[in-house]
Amino acid sequence: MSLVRTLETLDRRWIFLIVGLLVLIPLIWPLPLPLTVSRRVQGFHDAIESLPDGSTVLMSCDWDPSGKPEMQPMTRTALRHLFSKNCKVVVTVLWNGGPGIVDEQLRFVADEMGKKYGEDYVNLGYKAGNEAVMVLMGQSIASTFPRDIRGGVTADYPIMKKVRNYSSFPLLVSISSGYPGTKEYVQQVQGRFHIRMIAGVTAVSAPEYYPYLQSGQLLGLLGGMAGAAEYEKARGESGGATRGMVPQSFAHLFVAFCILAGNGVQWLKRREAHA
Amino acid sequence: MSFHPSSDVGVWVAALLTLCIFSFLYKDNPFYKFAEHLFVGVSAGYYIILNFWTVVVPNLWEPLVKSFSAPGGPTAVELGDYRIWLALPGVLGVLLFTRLFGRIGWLSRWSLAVIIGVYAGLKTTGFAQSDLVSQVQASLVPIFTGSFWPSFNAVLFSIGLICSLLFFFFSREHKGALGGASKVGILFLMVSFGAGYGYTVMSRISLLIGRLQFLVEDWLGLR
Amino acid sequence: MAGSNAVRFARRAAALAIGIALLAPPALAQNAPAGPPSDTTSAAASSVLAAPAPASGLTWSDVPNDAGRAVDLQWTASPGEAESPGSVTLYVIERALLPGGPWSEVDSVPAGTLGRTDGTVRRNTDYYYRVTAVGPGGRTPALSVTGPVTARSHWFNDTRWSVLVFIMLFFAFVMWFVWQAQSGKKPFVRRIAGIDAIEEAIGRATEMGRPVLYVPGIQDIDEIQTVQGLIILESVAKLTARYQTPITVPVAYPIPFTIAEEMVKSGYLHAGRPEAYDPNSVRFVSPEQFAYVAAITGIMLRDKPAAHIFMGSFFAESLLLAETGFATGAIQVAGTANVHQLPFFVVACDYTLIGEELYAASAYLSGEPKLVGGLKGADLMKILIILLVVVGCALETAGVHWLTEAMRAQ
Amino acid sequence: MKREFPLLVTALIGFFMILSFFVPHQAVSVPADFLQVCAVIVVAFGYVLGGANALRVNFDAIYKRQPGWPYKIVLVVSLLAMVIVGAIEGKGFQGEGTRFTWMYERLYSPMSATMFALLAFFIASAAFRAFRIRTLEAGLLALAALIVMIGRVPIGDWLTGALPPNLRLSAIQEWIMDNPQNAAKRAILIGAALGVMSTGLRVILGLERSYLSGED
Repeated sequence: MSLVRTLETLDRRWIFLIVGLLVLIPLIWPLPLPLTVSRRVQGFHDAIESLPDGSTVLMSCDWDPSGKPEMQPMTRTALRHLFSKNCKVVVTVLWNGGPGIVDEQLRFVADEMGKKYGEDYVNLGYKAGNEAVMVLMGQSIASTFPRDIRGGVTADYPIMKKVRNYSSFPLLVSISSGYPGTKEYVQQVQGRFHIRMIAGVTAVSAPEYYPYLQSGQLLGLLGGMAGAAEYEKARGESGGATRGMVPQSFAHLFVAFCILAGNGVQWLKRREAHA
Repeated sequence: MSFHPSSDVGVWVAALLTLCIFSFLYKDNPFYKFAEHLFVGVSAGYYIILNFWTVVVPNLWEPLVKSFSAPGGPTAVELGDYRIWLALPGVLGVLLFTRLFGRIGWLSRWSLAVIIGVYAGLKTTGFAQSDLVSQVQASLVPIFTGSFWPSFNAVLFSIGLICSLLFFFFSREHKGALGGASKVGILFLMVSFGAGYGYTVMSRISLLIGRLQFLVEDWLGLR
Repeated sequence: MAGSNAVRFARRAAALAIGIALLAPPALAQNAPAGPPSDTTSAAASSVLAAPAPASGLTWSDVPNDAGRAVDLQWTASPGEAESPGSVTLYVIERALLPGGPWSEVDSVPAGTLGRTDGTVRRNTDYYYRVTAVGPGGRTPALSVTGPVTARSHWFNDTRWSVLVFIMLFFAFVMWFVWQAQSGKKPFVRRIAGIDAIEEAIGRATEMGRPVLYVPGIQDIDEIQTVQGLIILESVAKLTARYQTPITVPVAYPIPFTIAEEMVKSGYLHAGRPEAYDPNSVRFVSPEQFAYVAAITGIMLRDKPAAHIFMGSFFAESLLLAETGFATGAIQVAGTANVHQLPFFVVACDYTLIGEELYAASAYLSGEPKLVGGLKGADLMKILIILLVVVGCALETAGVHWLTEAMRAQ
Repeated sequence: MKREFPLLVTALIGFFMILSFFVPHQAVSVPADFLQVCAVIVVAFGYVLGGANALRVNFDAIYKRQPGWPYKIVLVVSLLAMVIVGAIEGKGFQGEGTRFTWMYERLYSPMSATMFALLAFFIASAAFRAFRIRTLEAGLLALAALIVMIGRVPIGDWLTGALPPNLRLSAIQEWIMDNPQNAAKRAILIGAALGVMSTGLRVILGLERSYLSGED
């Protein structure tokens, strides 16, 4: 059976095995690779860095466990960055599956940096309604989120004393992996309440937001795990995203090889058919 | 290279379910079907409880009940505090359940009418401002800015934008100049699809990295 | 236009402020420094530091384009800030209903900020404001009181002219074409190549005597692409009925399922062969993404249809469908407006309808006035946008910015 | 009456919401705010209905012993377990260490993540088996995909380390993203915006009947 025949009818489970190994091995034996911080990631970093210390920021974490590998590193690094400038963070979650895993990140970083719930950060949890919730928050956040994720009354928390609506925030950080998320915040909030905005998104949705970067609606963007790793490097940290970049690199090389090999096989087959 | 698997039964449950779903790669099997149906059941139950405790109670039930004892009584309505008026969305919400019983299912149209009306309005103005006007406004850029590269990029950007728009033009046959422009437009579109493909590969691979990181680090404790 | 009347406002308000200052009784200026309670040790230190010099020149302007609930306040820094830095740590904005009335603190800003928006005012009520400079040496209220300050509600947000013009223009175009389509004179819509590809795929399936698989997308009826997918299904069903080729239509949601059945039935009716309609050609599968995909790939591998047509809204499952379909060697035609899924269809299918082409195909095939109207209206808008871009870029290159500024929407 | 009146209500609400974008006056902004509060509550009821519907459909399937009904029992039992535990926990159901959070962290979260991780494998096999470069367009797509895929990960710069910085793969990839890709994406955004606006217009003119079809 000619090589072309075997390659063409290759059982795809061999490819699955190779992908699995290519990701597994670098996880066990990590290999440092050079990272360069791109312009859009620097824009994200500088937008937070330029905040006056101690200001209160709105961070909407609209993602759920299906986006965890890309979203968790971004959320943690951004929280560390804000807490290091002892900014106060108000968190909202507009994704059904998100509140639990977002609260986990908040507790993890807050315990690590000794931040107090209700004073330095508050998690207002989930609200249904997508765009409607975003516009309602423009009127009043406490009446849109009467209770926080722990069931307490939102207005009673000290951090909420000076927070009324978007005008109380110098910056909106949108960490999102789809609908509702960054696009809806640009449409319903950034343009309408003219608040400065940056975003951390999954790689699959990143190309969608480049027109917003060029028009200045977004001041910075983290795209996928690579964006998260560059942001960790810009902050001088090395978290989950940086560790993930090695297997990411190998897997990308393999997929590129598959594209070329697949077409090589077809080209050989056509040549064999003519010969 | 130490190997000390986790002692938390929860991690074991999560790891076994992860392997059940990965077993679909070999072939569709009872383990996968079990995990898939468990997932659909758990997420459906989770959605019910989440929306009940975080929206129906704090945004409808509590303000409604509190409005009777609050100063000014249930009719003292003002922005952000709608008191007795909240009964309206409450009724509309309950009407949705008539869809479960075929005959009176048409009553749910009133609830759908409100949702479709509100979101049609919000999306129309949201898309009009940020995806139409702001995008066109941001495309008005000086073509020749002195230095070579920015001017080249500006010219390329304008040509790409105009030709891609012409590709989606359906009022005239794509012949002659219009045909040429739409051919150029499809090339720009293909570059953007290629970029989309590359970024999608990154997203999917990182999902796998996340799961294997969980299995290797949290479950098996390989360090 | 908006800028000029704000300036007029500010000038008139400033004149008023000075007027009040002359009348205000001098007693206001020396109220006791009610600084933060300091314990004995710092009391000695604070007596050394002089009380900060007062801020002055407080002017206000009603925030435009709102429902009269916010007022902008501006003031000039207390001279203390420049002469002895650190003597002023923050400015406290105080508000009262009467010029000398009980003062309540509205907001406090760190030294160096010279403006603040008070968003807690009630509309059409008169307020009086003063800024108090606060420092280690105590508090010194401003010498003058500004007021009466009243916030008005506005009927039109004049920074959104451009959005209004675009929406009105587009709606006018669409309604004009819908009216034209309804009154019999059908506006011209070009036949896109995708429709020929669909017919060719069905023709090939007929030659090989194999069924056609039609997938109308994974979303419910509230997604416009599902509606378009079902419209195209009707035309496909007409062809398969005429060529007597079996068709299989797996559907994910109940409502699209009932519509798909009606579409296929009317297809066979149009072809004059209502009796040949096979009731289980349209099958309800499940809304769960991966279960739906597993069912479809099962049909692909078992029934081996020769033509796969995917028309509608698809997400991550587009990859699985296109790959399995490709491996069976069937001719595949796809169409979706979900841009992030187009790359996978483009590389794996024989022909792909890109984004709005799906819209154009359903408008062309159905001739439905509201669809044709929407399409033609969008075409006219695109011409307008291209002209705007050309003219705008030319103006910008010449350094003229009024068009860009006019279009800026807040 | 059953169809015309809801359509009229939808049209009025849609028009009113567009008006509220342009008119900040309280006579328009307060009712618009109230309509959004209604939308939030009704959408939440929609999700509760979705869960209840899943329960009913699967009870039906079990009762009629449809194929694969034992798995449907797993679905129904897990759904009821989640609802009962959540109901008992009360308002603090998402607090740290509650049984509901345990089920979320140990059942929902891993399965939701793994379900999509499968795609990583399929994307590789699709790249090998179903990525045909037959035309100029597909070739351009492949070229852009390869540059972006390799340029976006550190190994891209490692491979092209010898070149000057702005010729390295990551710089080329960034140029592609900021320029040609951006122009085409903006055209797609504009096209999509016009599509959504024409749907909005149909709702306001009462021509959008899709949600009424199905039951009479």
